[in-house]
Amino acid sequence: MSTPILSLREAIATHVADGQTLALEGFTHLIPFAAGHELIRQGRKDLHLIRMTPDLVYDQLIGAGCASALTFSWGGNPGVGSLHRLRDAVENHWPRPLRLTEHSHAAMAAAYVAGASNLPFGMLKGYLGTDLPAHNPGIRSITCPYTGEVIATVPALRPDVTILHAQRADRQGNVHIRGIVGAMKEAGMAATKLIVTVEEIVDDLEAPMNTLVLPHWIVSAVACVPGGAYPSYAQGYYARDNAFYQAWDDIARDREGFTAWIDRHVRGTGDHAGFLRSIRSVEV
Amino acid sequence: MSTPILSLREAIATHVADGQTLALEGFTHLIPFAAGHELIRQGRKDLHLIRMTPDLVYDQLIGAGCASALTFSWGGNPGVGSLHRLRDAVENHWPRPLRLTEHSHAAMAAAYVAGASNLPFGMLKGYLGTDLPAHNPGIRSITCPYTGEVIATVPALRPDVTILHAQRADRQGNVHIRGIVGAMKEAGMAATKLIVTVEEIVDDLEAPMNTLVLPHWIVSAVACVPGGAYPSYAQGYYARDNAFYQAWDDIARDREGFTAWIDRHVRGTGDHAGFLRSIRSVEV
Amino acid sequence: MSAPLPWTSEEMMTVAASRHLWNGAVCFVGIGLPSAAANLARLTHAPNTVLIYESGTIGTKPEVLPLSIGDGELADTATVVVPLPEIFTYWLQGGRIDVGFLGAAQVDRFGNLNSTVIGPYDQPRTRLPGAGGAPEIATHAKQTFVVLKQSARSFVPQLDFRSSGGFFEGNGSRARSGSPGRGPQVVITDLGVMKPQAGTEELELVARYEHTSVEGAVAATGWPLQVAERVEVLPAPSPGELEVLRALHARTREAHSRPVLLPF
Amino acid sequence: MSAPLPWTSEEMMTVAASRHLWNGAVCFVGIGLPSAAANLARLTHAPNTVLIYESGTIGTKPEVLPLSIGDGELADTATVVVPLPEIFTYWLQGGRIDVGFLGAAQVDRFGNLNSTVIGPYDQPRTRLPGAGGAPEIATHAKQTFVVLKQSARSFVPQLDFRSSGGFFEGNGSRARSGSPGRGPQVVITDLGVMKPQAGTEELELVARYEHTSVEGAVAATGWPLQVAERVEVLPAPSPGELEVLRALHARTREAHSRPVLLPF
Repeated sequence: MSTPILSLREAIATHVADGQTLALEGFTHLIPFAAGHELIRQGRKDLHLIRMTPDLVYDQLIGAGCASALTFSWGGNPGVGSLHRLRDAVENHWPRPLRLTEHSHAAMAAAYVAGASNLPFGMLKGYLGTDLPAHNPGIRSITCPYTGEVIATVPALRPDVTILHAQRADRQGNVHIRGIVGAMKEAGMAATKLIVTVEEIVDDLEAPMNTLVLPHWIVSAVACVPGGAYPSYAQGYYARDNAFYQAWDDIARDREGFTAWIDRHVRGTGDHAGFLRSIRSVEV
Repeated sequence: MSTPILSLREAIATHVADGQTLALEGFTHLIPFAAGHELIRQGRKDLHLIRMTPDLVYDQLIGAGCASALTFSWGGNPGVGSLHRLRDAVENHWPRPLRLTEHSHAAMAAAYVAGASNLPFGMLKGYLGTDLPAHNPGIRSITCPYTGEVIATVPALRPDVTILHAQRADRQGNVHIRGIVGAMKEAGMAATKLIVTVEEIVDDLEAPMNTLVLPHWIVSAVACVPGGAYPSYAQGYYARDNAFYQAWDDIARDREGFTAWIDRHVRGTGDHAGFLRSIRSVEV
Repeated sequence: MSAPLPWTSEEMMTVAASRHLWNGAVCFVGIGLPSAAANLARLTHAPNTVLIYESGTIGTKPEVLPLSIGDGELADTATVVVPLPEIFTYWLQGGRIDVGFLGAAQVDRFGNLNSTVIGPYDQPRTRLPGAGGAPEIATHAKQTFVVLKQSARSFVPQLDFRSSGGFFEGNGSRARSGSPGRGPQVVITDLGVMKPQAGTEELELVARYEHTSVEGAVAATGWPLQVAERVEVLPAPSPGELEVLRALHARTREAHSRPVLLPF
Repeated sequence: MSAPLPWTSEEMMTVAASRHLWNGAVCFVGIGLPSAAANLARLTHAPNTVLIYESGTIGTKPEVLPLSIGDGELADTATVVVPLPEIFTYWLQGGRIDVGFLGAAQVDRFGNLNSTVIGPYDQPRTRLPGAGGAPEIATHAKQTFVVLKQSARSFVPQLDFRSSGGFFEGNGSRARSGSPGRGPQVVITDLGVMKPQAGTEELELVARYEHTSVEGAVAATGWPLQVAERVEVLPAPSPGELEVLRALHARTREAHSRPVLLPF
């Protein structure tokens, strides 16, 4: 009658297996970095990663060798430039080849909505005059039965597991998300299992009416991980560490530097609190 | 750069013409009764009315002879029984024939979403094993280009005008809606013009983040009409007058009683404040 | 005639329906009898039942029964209030609903329902409210419970209009249609309880109440009603069930007769 | 060489782009130069410009430029924050956007854009971030403004990949595709301003800056650039424009270098 509240280690160990399709959503905001790091610590591999904007979290998972496929729509370091580990995987197949399924944002959103709605596909007036359909056989079309108009389609996204980070859960496991919500709800409801990490667990969510609350009975597990979105941010808790995003450009530029960073700060720490301590020791 | 704030009389006179398709939305909550009454006062006719639940507001418009067509999905007096004026129009063509386009709620919702999204149709796994498609030629189907599954379709709803009632607008015309929102936003965004009546106009909406705000630049006109949803309700302002809904069963049961009521309380009053005074005089 | 019963047949039916809901069930609730039964369950043996009304209120815990499907009480006591289109896409079609609780004007032997018209569609003798949310609730809820009063007028050999599908023509035709839900697993009336027979999927009387009879149920059915080999006799409403149900109805009556004060 | 200019060419380009936005325009903004130009317009001649970022922030009025498309500043100062899928359905595809403001790595003579790969898609020399929101912004915004630095590497005769459509192959092919928007009505670079020619829809140089030349623009274009009969010379950034833009950038630098304090 309520959602199990687990440690992040337990939640990942229990619910995420090698070879699964996995979505970590959160559009710039509330990116579940702690969960990404725990996947690296537990050595998950052959994951098919799904995310509109891979961001640093997937650059890390890809560089650490956890992924064999990526479905995405914009793969840069926002406001900074390239994701070097993603590029190295695509351009040089390091540390392993990465099969890409590439969409536009509008199409990814439609695919998540279709998944959440238990429809086999989503549709959009999209991809007109672009080369994307030539490189993604999943992009097809239907003809409107009223107007004859041809409309693009994308197959529904149904991740095995979606992981989200949110501000708060209550003790039953109801989750409140505030701020930029991206396609978090859709990705969460499209998945077979939904894991949510939160900044804190409270007695009363105090969510204003009509805001985004995920009821506990659609959440498979909650883990309390303060700072779990860092270096992304949690509206009302801490800001985006734009300086870290800029610094990542150098950290991830070459394989050795990246691997040393992951070994020291992720594989070399036991959990997210350890990661945060380790990162702070560098900054000081 | 801001939305005109008009009297309701001006707003209806300016934006609603005979023969148009017109949606007054609000699912039990925030039903724009004041606007419905003003349409009767101004003698609009041949309207194609669209509403998931016609409710008393369309019973009144239909009985008053304003409508020639109705698109809907559930036409009762909620918790009470029949809408007698709707029934009389369908069963006996009084005061004039009423062409019905009948859907399920899920399909109406999909049709509004399609309209708001500028898609020519909406789709749903719906109408399975029902007789509705046999009586509504608008219900068709498409075949999924991935699975071969046949999925029902409905043509998008694109009202000429949608009218909503909301709690608050600010002086620029931004509108905040709180509580049960039904398909209000979708109906509003599907329409060519959007008129919103509100309980009050305030300096600062104070809408919590992620709640339902319609920005002023999608609103054609705002009218301040306190009590504009009565006998429906406005969360935080006044409750649904369930006793009135029960009393309506008798008022609307026969043509003469209904017409006398409309003549006295709607046609015989100059505006909504007058209507409310007139209704109160009966109750006392 | 025996002495008057200490409960009404509507109370018996509501209690019987409520007993079918298990604790933690996610229940999509229609207005009227289904709403009373679902809330009775929540206030008695199934406190963690999740009630969803099509108005967009999820996990609502009303103190009084709503008159409409969208009373403010439902929003005030909900875990979350979402837009109506989302209820039908992410929640219902998304396969999140365990039980859809439906009423109707007519039911046939395969649990198909009519709430649209009596008589021909284009020239109806009686125009009923229509299908509302029912067609897709009937399709997508993992199972449905149907509650209505039983009579030859409501239990008909041939529906005037099929507003929502039960087992279609029986014998697996529902499953072959691609409907994800398992259909009407129980029909609860004032005379007894019917369930689909394995195979044919035709409704079969499986239980009656202390004050009703198999013969009465058969006589109030417009087709030759199948009767199970062993017809269970359901226990009368317990004092606790009756007390909670009556208190709920009393609170509801009081609330619905309270005059509405407009703040101006 | 003449004396150094009192502004940078990036400042000139940003100011020139910002001048194209009119007061009240509803503008879908990309990150980087488009965001700087749109906010400069809002802080100068077009205070009622409505800025929409694809992260779901509508009517946002950031004090500092966001580094990412979803910085908290955008949510804090927005009229409303909506789910991302809604941005692309009700707002963009719904036809609510007057101007889409786009950047790219490559543009061709018909204003088609590449932000996906340099080299073949399956064996790219350079894997770029990808299309993001651009394909549908390019389709549905009533018009688009394109801003990028001009060079023979970015202004190419043949795109390596078409990420989003401008005028396709020109001569009305865009309109025939069913794209609702009117396409790239202006391309603003550090060397000048190009607009589509009537009929052919090929980009034509229509303006330069005081410090740039027609010859320079032609030389920095990988195809024989069409030049209008009369090439306008755009005024230099006004002191007011420069002051507002520099203050915006200074606030932004200060904010982005502020250390983040985690509350534990």
